[in-house]
Amino acid sequence: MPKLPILGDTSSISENGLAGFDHNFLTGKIEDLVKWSRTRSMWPATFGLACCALEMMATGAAHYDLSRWGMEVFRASPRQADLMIVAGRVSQKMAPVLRQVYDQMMEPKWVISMGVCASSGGMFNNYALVQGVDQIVPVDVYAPGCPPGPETLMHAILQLHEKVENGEITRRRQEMGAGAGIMVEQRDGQTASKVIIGKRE
Amino acid sequence: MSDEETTEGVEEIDDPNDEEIPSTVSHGQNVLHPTRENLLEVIENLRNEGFAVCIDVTAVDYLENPKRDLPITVKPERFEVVINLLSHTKRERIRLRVQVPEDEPTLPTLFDMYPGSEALEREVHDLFGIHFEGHPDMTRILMPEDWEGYPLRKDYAVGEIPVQFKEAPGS
Amino acid sequence: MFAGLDPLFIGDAGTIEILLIVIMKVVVAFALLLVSVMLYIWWMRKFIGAMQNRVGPSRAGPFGILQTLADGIKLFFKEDLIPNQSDKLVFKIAPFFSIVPALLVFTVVPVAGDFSSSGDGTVTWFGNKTFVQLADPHVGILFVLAMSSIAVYGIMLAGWSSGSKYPLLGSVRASAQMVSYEAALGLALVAVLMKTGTLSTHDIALSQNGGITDWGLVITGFIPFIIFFIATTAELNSPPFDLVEAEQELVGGFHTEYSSIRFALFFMAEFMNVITMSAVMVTLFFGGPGGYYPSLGPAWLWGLFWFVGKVFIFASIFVWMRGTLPRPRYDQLMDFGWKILIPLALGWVLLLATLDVFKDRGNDGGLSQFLVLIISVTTLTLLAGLLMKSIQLGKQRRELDGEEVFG
Amino acid sequence: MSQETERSRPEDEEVETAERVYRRGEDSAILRLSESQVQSYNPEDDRRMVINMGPQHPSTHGVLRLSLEMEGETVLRSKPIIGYLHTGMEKTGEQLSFLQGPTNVTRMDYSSPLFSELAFSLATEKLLDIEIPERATWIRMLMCELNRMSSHLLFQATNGMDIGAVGAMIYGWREREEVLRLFEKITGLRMNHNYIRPGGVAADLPDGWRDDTLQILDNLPDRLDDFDSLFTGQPIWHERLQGVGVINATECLALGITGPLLRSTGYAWDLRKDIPYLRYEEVDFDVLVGSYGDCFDRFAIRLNEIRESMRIVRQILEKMPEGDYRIQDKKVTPPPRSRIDESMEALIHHFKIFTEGFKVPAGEVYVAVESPRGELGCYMVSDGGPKPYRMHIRGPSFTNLQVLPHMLQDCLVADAVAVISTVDPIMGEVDR
Repeated sequence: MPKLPILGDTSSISENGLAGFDHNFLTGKIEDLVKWSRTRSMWPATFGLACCALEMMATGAAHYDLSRWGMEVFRASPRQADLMIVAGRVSQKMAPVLRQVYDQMMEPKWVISMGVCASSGGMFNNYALVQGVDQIVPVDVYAPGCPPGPETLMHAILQLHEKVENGEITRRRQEMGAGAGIMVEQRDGQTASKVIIGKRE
Repeated sequence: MSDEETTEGVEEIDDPNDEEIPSTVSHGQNVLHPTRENLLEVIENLRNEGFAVCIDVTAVDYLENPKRDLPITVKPERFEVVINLLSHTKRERIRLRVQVPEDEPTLPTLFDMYPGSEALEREVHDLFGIHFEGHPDMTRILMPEDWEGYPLRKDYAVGEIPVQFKEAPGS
Repeated sequence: MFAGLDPLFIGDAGTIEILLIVIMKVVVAFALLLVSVMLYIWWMRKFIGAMQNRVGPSRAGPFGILQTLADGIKLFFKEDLIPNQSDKLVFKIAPFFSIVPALLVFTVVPVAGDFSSSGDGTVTWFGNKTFVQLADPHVGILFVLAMSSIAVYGIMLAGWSSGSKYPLLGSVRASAQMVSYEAALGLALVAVLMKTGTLSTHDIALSQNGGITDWGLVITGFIPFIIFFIATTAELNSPPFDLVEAEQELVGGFHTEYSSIRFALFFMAEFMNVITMSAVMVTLFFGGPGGYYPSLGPAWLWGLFWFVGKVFIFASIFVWMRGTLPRPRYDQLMDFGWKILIPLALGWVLLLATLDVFKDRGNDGGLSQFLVLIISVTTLTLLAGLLMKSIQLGKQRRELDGEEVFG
Repeated sequence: MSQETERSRPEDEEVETAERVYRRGEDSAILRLSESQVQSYNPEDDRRMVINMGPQHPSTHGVLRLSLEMEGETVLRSKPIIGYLHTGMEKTGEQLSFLQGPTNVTRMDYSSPLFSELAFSLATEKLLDIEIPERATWIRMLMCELNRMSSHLLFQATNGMDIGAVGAMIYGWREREEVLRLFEKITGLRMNHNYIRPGGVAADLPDGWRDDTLQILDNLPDRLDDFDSLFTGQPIWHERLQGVGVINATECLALGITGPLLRSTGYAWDLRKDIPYLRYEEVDFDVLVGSYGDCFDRFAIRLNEIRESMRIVRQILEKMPEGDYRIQDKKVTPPPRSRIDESMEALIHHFKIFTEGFKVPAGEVYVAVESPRGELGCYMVSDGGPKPYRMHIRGPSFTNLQVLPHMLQDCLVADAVAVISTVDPIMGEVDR
């Protein structure tokens, strides 16, 4: 590809797609626009699991009103959703489903782990629950609480907005190694589990 | 069927039962201790007496607690299936505790009398590994199908993982 | 030479001017429609928010007015996906089947012009007299019907080509629902056409410029408008008749598998259709741009004002229904369409025709004149009675069936 | 809605009904296939197809999964698949002391958490054989009735949304929020309160609770009337709910169904009235029953039960006695905060109770309360230690879910949504 005066070296675009863009005046402004649009219109998937789902819905309701950020469009189809709010405890049986739904979502996608059960298993440290959803999907923001009140969830969402505004628009999330990077080997209940900290395989 | 007939029927069937089946009273509720063999018969009688609803079927694993209060005639086994019946007409509950041995954890199903016990029995099967003979769909209900072991048994570990207090990666 | 291509142009006009005017109209109509869709979606979300004691979008731009823009940009930059199991070509084409008709319908709607009681609905630009509408074919209304039928294909093909079960159900629902309501829509239209005696949208709007008593709403006797309104709602898949999407039942209906810009096209087409069909409704029943014209400023501007105002009210009514009404079941929807709307529309057309004949013969004043009226009205009443009875019977039969099922 | 009607008796031919409800063979309402078989099941008749509804579907109330065998849009057989929220709470309950127990059980039925706590506490108290103070009892009743209101309001919200009326969703939540606000003031949390504990309640009612409660009671009737005008008289609503998902009393009894589902068939059974616990015999209220057993009856019963609960709460406000909010039994109750600063013994006592817990005499007990969804029972076995040897909660939703295949047979997908919605399962309680 020829070298264009404004875009800079574009030879890597053919190889890497948009991710190959150098950052310059033009692309920089487009980036700002895209980031702005992503923070203003982040459609969550309806992924309610347990107690937290009620608080998630309460956040969307009249008193707290997620629609201010254009987020009242809860999409039932994962294809159209940008944000997965894992609201509640994830059981071993649900884990594959959760991963499947995450895979069905289109890039760019973000995950908020809402509540302690989703973040770390919470008080249910037992055979049935996945001890932290970050073992399955990369998590961007962890919202603490059991369940987190609507204010906490809103705070988490605003944190995510900030993250999106400061991040890059083109890189795929998985390659960036998001999530806390804690892996726990799945247990059968009989033996002690092995905990791996660090890079996901 | 009028009221009087029902009450008469109850008394007739009740009397022989009290002799045969060891019964106790626990915190204001009647508890019967039938054996596996006469369970269905007892329940059939109870049902005719007006215990029309099977409220609950659950089990207890007495692996670590063999000394529990049971009538002398009842031989304690590892498992105990607890069946709660409710009579709307008498506004009364009755509980049945059936001893189920470890080496042969089977029990006849209540499905034919109380179809509502279907899910409850499946749950007991899933979590305790007690097989209900004659149940139409004796599969796991709560755990994934390929799960090994029966979680609520006492020899099944809780599956705790130690709490991590470590540095986050990359920092 | 261009005058030959476009029958709109009245009087002599230079080639360049005509070219300019046509291009200008196309660009303005296109941009106007897109901007109004953008604003409409924003207004919808704000209005629903207000109905539900919420604020509604408020962060994107002042009062959140750029909300739709943000949605659009986001969707544009989202990853696109064509499912493996899908029929790839059809899957790609389907959204365009949906959005192009939505855009095209707007070409025949008279948007502005001097529609006062003395006006003839034209404006003079560059010394040319022309209509403020992109085209005025003689078959204008049929064009609207044709386009709204083509839009069905978009939805049907989208659902079918997705290669997935929920969208398939959605597309089956879509085709049945739209075909049924198309009939009611057309029959309700006939009443207007009969009264105005023309198919051209401009002439229809112009024939209503005498004030409220001349509006299609009044001269056709309200019923066709009600039928048209309900049928339009169903045709648009607007709630409460949004069975095609029915988020609670079919997840997303026909567009479940769509993401990114393709989904945005469906999204846009849906709301564009609401606007264009509101505009059609205004043209047919509410006098188009007609209204009170003070002698202040150019007259066509007042026409635009009235037109936009009326369309806005209709579009808001659609939002209102969206926020309030529960969704009927699929079979109930079909029952309603076939057993109530279509017979009603048909009967009403017959009644109107009878009255017209009665009026035409008004001069002879003889007995035969009243005879026609009485016989027709009695026949219609009888037919209506029979119909109601049959509906009732059908319902009873279903209840009996139900008993067998539920015991 | 009539008031309490004459109670019909279970019929003789119950066995036959039972067989009809849950036939075993091919023609049963249930798709008798295991989960993996359902996954790959392809009906031979190519007019049929199997659709998976859930576990991630907007109208399955969380993570219920239904496999529906359909011909067109008509459901032929179905199979509810549960367990996607199995949390192992009964196992965890064996690790927690009796004092910590309510923390665990409150997370089961997350839309009416106080009832699980109540059942657990009542069971523990029965094992301990203690009598809690009057005021504590009345506080429990107050909280439970308020919770019943919030739970039914939640039902109105989700039900409205499932039928397609998005407005109802927001209105329901708006009203519920008022109740939650009071809960937050009293218990410190909006949900999962851990407020009702063995021996009483966690804290006394705060200042001004009476005014706050009265404010809710004053505001709510108008809002409920809004629900009435929005739904109860609306033709589309009638069409969607009336005659859908019909079930009769015999089938209910056979399947062990309780709560509003049972009452909708005209069978007036309410534990508060029939086997009273707490002080329900001292308050005046009506048990609401339906007459058709369809979705509309269930909707109407729940809506009007909110009104009944408000009636009860008003009586509770009048009758609320003064006194202690928890039992002053050194064995069960930790010493008050002020005593800890003064006395070493109190500190040790406090430490002991919260680390070791208190010992509960050996025995086993079953206690049931009427939760908004039906009979919520707690079966508890103690071996004399500080932790329950076995703790089992009988969740009403779990049993109620069994009715789904039967109700769904031969109805349309849209009806399926309405039926699931009016059965109102809370998956946390189903899977535990």
